[in-house]
Amino acid sequence: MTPLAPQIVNLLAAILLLVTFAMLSQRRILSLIHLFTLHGATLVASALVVAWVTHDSELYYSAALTLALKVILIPWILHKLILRLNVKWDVEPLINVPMTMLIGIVLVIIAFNLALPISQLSSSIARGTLGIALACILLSFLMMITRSKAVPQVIGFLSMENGLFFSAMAATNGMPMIVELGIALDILVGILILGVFLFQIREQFDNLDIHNLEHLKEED
Amino acid sequence: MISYSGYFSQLLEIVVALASAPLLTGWVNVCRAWLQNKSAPSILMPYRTLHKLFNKDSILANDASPLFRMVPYIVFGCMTLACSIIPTLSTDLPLSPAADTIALVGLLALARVFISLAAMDIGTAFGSMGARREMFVGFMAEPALLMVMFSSSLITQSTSLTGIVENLVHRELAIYPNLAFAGVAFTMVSFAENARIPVDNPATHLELTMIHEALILEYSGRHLALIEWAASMKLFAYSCIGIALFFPWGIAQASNPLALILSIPILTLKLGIGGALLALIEMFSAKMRIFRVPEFLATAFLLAVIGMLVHFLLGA
Amino acid sequence: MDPLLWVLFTPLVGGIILGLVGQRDTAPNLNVVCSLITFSAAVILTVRIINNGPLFSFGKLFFIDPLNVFLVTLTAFVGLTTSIFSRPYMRVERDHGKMTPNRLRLYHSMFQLFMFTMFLALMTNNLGILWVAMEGATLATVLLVSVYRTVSSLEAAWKYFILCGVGIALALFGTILLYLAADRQLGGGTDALLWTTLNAVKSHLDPAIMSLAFVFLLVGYGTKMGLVPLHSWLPDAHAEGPTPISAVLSGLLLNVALYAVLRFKVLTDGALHNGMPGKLLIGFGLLSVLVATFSLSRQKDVKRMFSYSSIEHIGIMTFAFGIGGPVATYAGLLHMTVHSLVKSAIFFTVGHACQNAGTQVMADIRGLVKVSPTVGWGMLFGSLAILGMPPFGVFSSEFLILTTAMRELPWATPILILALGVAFASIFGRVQGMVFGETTAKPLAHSPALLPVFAHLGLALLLGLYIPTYLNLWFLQAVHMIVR
Amino acid sequence: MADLISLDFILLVIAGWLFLGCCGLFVIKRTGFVTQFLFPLGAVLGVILGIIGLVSSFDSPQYAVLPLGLPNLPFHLRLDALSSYFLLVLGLVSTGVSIFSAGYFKSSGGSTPGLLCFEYHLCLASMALILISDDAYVFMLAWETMSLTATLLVMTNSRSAEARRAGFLYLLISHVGALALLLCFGLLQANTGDYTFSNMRHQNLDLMWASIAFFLALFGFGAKAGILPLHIWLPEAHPAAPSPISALLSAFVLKTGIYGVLRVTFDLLHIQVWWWGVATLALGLATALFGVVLSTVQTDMKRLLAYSSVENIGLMFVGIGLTILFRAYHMDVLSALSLTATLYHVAGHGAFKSLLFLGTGAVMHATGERSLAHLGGLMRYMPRTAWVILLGALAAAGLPPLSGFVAEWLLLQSFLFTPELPNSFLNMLIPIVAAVIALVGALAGYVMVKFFGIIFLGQPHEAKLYYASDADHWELFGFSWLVLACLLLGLLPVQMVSLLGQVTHLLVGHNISSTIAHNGWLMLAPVSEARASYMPITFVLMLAACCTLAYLLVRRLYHGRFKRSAPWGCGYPFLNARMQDTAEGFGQPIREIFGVFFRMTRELPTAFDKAPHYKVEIEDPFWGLIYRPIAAITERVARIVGMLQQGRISVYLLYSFMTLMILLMVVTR
Repeated sequence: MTPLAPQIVNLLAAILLLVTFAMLSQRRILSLIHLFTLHGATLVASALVVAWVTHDSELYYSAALTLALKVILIPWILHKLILRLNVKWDVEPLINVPMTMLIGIVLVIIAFNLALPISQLSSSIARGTLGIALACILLSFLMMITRSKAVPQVIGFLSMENGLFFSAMAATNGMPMIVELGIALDILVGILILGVFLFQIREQFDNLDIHNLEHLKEED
Repeated sequence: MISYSGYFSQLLEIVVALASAPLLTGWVNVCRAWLQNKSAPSILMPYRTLHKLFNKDSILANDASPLFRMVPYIVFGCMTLACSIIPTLSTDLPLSPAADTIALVGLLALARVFISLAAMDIGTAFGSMGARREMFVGFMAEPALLMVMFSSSLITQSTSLTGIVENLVHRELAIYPNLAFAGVAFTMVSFAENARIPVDNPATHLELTMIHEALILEYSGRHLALIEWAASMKLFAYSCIGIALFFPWGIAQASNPLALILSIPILTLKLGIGGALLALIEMFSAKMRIFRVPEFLATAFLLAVIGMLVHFLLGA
Repeated sequence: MDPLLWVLFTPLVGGIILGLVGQRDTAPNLNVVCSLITFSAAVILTVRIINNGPLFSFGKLFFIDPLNVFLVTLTAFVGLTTSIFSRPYMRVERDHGKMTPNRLRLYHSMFQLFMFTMFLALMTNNLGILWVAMEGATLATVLLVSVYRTVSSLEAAWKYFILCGVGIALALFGTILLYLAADRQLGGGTDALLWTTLNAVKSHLDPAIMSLAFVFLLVGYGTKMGLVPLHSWLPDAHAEGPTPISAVLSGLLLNVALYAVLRFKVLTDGALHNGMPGKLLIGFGLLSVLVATFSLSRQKDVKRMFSYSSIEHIGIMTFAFGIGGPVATYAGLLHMTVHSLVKSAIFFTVGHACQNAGTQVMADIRGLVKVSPTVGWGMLFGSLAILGMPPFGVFSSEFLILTTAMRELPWATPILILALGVAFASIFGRVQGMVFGETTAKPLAHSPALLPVFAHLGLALLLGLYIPTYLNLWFLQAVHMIVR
Repeated sequence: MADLISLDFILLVIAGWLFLGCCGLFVIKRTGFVTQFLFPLGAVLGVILGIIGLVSSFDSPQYAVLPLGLPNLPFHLRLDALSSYFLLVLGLVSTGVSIFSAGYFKSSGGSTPGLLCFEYHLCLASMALILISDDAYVFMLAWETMSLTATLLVMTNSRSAEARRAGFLYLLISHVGALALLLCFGLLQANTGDYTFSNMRHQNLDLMWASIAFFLALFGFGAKAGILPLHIWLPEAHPAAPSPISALLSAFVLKTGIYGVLRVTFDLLHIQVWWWGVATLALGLATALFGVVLSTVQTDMKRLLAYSSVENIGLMFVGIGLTILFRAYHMDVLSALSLTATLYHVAGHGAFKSLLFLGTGAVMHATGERSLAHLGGLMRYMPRTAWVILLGALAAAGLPPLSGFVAEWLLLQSFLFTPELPNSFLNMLIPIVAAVIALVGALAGYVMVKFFGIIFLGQPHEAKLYYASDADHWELFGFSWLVLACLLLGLLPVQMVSLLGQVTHLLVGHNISSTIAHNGWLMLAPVSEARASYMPITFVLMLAACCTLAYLLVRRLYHGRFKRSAPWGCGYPFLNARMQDTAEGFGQPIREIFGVFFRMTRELPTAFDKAPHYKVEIEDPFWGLIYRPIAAITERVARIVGMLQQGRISVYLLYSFMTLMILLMVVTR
């Protein structure tokens, strides 16, 4: 096997992490979507590399699936959505960006420390990147926490899925095919339901601010 | 096996009690009069009063219940039984095992409860007030009396009065400090129980501070007579308890006629001294306000308890 | 013909059909019929399992053992009763104009699909499929929670979706780690995620990975179980949805999530021998019980209160399974059973009571025994049962759990006592106010379906007084699966 | 299985009661059938139960196993002397109450008698089951069923918020107690998964665990029996419940607590430690004194009786404490003596307290009044009830020759022998305890005079009392049954004590019946005639003789004439009923002396009031001392916990995130 492939994979992983950070700090919703598309694209690329190296046909399928879902379909849906709901304002995170960045870095360190012992055990060629995958997951989690609008939260959720996919690949060259299919199906349905939701929220409050959804609580 | 002499002494004792109870009351009044430099009434005065009352018709309130009419007999019965239990002349009494000190206190309490109920029956202000006060004196006097008896039963390891007496008589003369406390307590209690100064004034009517007289305000005729007689028997009983607990010498042991004969004058002597002392104390003390009575009785109660404690402290 | 297929595909097909004709008047009956078929198939399946022991199906894709077949039957039974209950309930809702034909269609088809996902999750042998099914269960119910399209129902559904989605994502990562661990033993492939295969080699799985995996899985499925502090979505979702959905959510979905955690606990225990999973479960259990009881003590909405009590009982079960050992595990399974029976029964009565009073605020619900005595007594006895009053079954499981806890870890018992006392005071104090007292409300137009309520309570009563040997055998085998 | 015969009969009685209850459910509205037929049948079953209890208390223990309950834990049943004795008491009390109920519920309109009948008989059945249960599971099952049914009975009049509150309080406290009992049993079975009592008897717990188990039991059973400070439900539940129910509660439901303590302490635990005894003694003493003092100042007749029940329970616990003390020092005779006193009190209190509560029932029937302020003078309008209640009151006041006195007598006797204790500190303690006991006894007399005097004597406070009608024949029948019990218990102590000998022999391995026996059937002399003796029959005969003799002599020597006239008003012409002592007035001296015992709010009229009025409210101090603070703390904690749920989804996500992080830290460190 070529010694080049792992380096490419690591490079792509680094790009992925970079993009995640960019999403974490991004205010404008449209460019957020673009970044998400890029995120997906990086994922597909790395999947293809790994597949090519390991001659793993299943991985090609799942790469194709990812391309279809995460790079083409979902961004397109989101585009349509925000055009229909014409939400183009900036997204003000709850915590200011430098702070978020700081926390993000801490998370990355934690993730690396967690992943280090495990990645030794992995048989995958992309084993070094398990830490990055975990970091991506945690960062998307952080993003969901810090965003106060519906759409960015959804995007955070989806990028989390990306992270998961990447980690699956990094750890074990991807899950069994049937599972991959199931996951893909779930994500698809999830996206549709999310769309329905956004419309329902929209028609209730005529904007997508999560602050409208803070009435169910313990009254004092 | 109880001998016939046992029955005889029992009978004799009851008769003596019934007969001489008014005499004791009379004697106390006489002493009082003497000490107050008054000309004394005849010592037989109580008998005459009783006779007079018995002859009178008794007047009942319109809505007096049967209970009201039964109570005098019940009280009288209780006191008679009490006197027959307490060894006054002899300790050879067939009845004494029927009731020990605790039962005796219970008996006195029974009488008290009934007379208070009778007082509440008519529903006059004085009646219920008297009942309340009587019960309230009683609930502190009873335990005190019980404690007094306990402190002597702790010495004698027995709660039956005859047992106590026999035991006390037979052991060599010794000073029992706890009996001193008990004695003082007992004196105070018996003053309260027999409605004497300083707790109550037997020679008064219609004071707001009266207790016993308020109870029996509605009684008249034979009922009143029975109650008065019972009252004097109560005094007699208490004096005999005091004698039995503290000066038991001279009470006839077993069934020997001579001792029995001898015991009568001894008893008379003791009662005479006791009555005189009673009158003397009454002389020198003033009637206290009704609100002070609890303190007085509480003191008695505590003294009795301390008596028991002392018994343990000095390690019997 | 394999009953397993019937159990799986009846709800699936039924869901699709109802998706087309769900608004018709016959739809409720069709719903009942589907559930009935499923239930009878489940019973047949159970009989086979108990007699012939565990079996595989579709190669190794499905694996049925006493543990999950008992949950399958329970699920099928509660599903059946719920569908029966929802007939008059939904009719009333429609008369009140809260359910439009479209919503009815959604409700009916989603109900069946939800059952399907749960059966899938229970019976599959592949832990990946298990994950897929759990996610599917969330997706199936999330639109039902928001079916009334009110502000609060929308909010509840949104929180349900996001929080459970995130949780389930973490669970996926846990699954991936598990796969990684398995990969090193079994060299990848579909078989590497089969529970049976993993169970065979569990003692060789790498401890470091397994412990990490278990944490992610616990946090993930724990969110669906509603363990404190991952529970925040639960009271909202259970309180805002239509009552039949609250019943199945509280009665069944929690069980399924707990089942998943149990499966993984078995594997993790096999891999690392420090009893870490048990400790975590005990901790989560106690925390859940404590927080749930105290927060239910200040509820004003009846459905919220009872959903908090669901959290409390999930906490108790988690605690029991955390203690481990045959007795506690037995008690845990028993508690799962009686809790889903009694809690769904309570939600049935609550549903009628709320329709009757036109509100969910407890202060405004009064004098149920006067309006409809059966509902009133049903609610009273249901609440007493859920509070652990004999002779209902909850008492027997709590009896076993408390006495065992007293000898296994005495320090935990004061917490439990405190929590149970608070729960008793709050629930009984409010319920007796709702059941008795004066009211002016009128009886409902459609007579409520009380067969489900009393069937459930009757079963709970039976389990309190006498556990049939057949059922007992079944429990014991399940315990054997878990404790091993 | 000829040797199981009596246990089988008991099971039959239980089954019969359950059957009657279910019949009640089927004829839920038919008052006549339920009251005239079902309740009397229940009474018959009660008689049977009592007879079986009496017979079987001399047999050796009998065992049975029912194929119910948890799979590896079927219902174990056991009938020994202790359970037989309590079954006897149960049969005795329940019979009287059932008969009375037949009359009482006949005219209590509104409620559904069938339901009541169901709950009532279920309660009786569960109590019987408690007494014969021989493993923890069936015990707790029956125990909680009893609490539940008793609560429903208390809430019979569920429309009144008072009844609902009382029922809630009762069930809450007894449920917390039951949880403590669960833990206690969890300890007693000592790591063997075997919950049968026979297994627990063979465990040797070390001192610490044994002590914890004992105090858990004391707490759990004390909550049911109503010891300080768990008595708080008693004065709420008794007034709220219908009178027969209060009678049952006071007469037997409380006693199940006593039974439990005896069972656990002397049967299941293998050791008794002296300081357990001291603790129990102190607790009981405090309960007794507190109860009697509070009952003197009550103005509601049933509340007054409830507090007097608290007092009696306290006395029983004193007896138990003393028994533990003697047992710890292996003074078997004395422990047998004090145990006998306790058990005697159980029966005696059962008899007279149910009598008194039933009496209040008759009064409420006739007048619809519960407050002493509105009663009075009823002796004229309901004389039969009055005489019955007078007897009960005398018994409750602990006066010879009735049942209450014997128990007190035995208790005081056992105190007098304590100097033989090897522990000097205890010797210091004992006289004070005895003194307090005596004080309590005297105060009980005060209470009873107040109770009887204010209700039945004097002038009626209200006009409507003139139309009060006496108890009907069912009620009188019930009365006379219990009166008979009071008299027999008072007059035949020797036979009773020899019966109790079996129980004491079972529990403390010794009995005083042998020493009693050779003094003949008349004389009760627990240790020796020289030490102490009591012959109730002679006593009462002599008393009667004196009274009648006096009566006859007076009639013979003088005359029986009397006139009627208005009572003497001391010159004041306008006597009226409002001049008598009220209940408050009668309690006033005690209020002055024991002011520290309760929280009192009082409004006094000033000299210039146009319409002067006087108002005093007595409150149980433990509300302020314990219960309200607990409620407040719970409230506060709940508010703090509620802050978790504050609505923002980001925060919820943060929770999950932090949980994940913390767990990861924990696992990987």
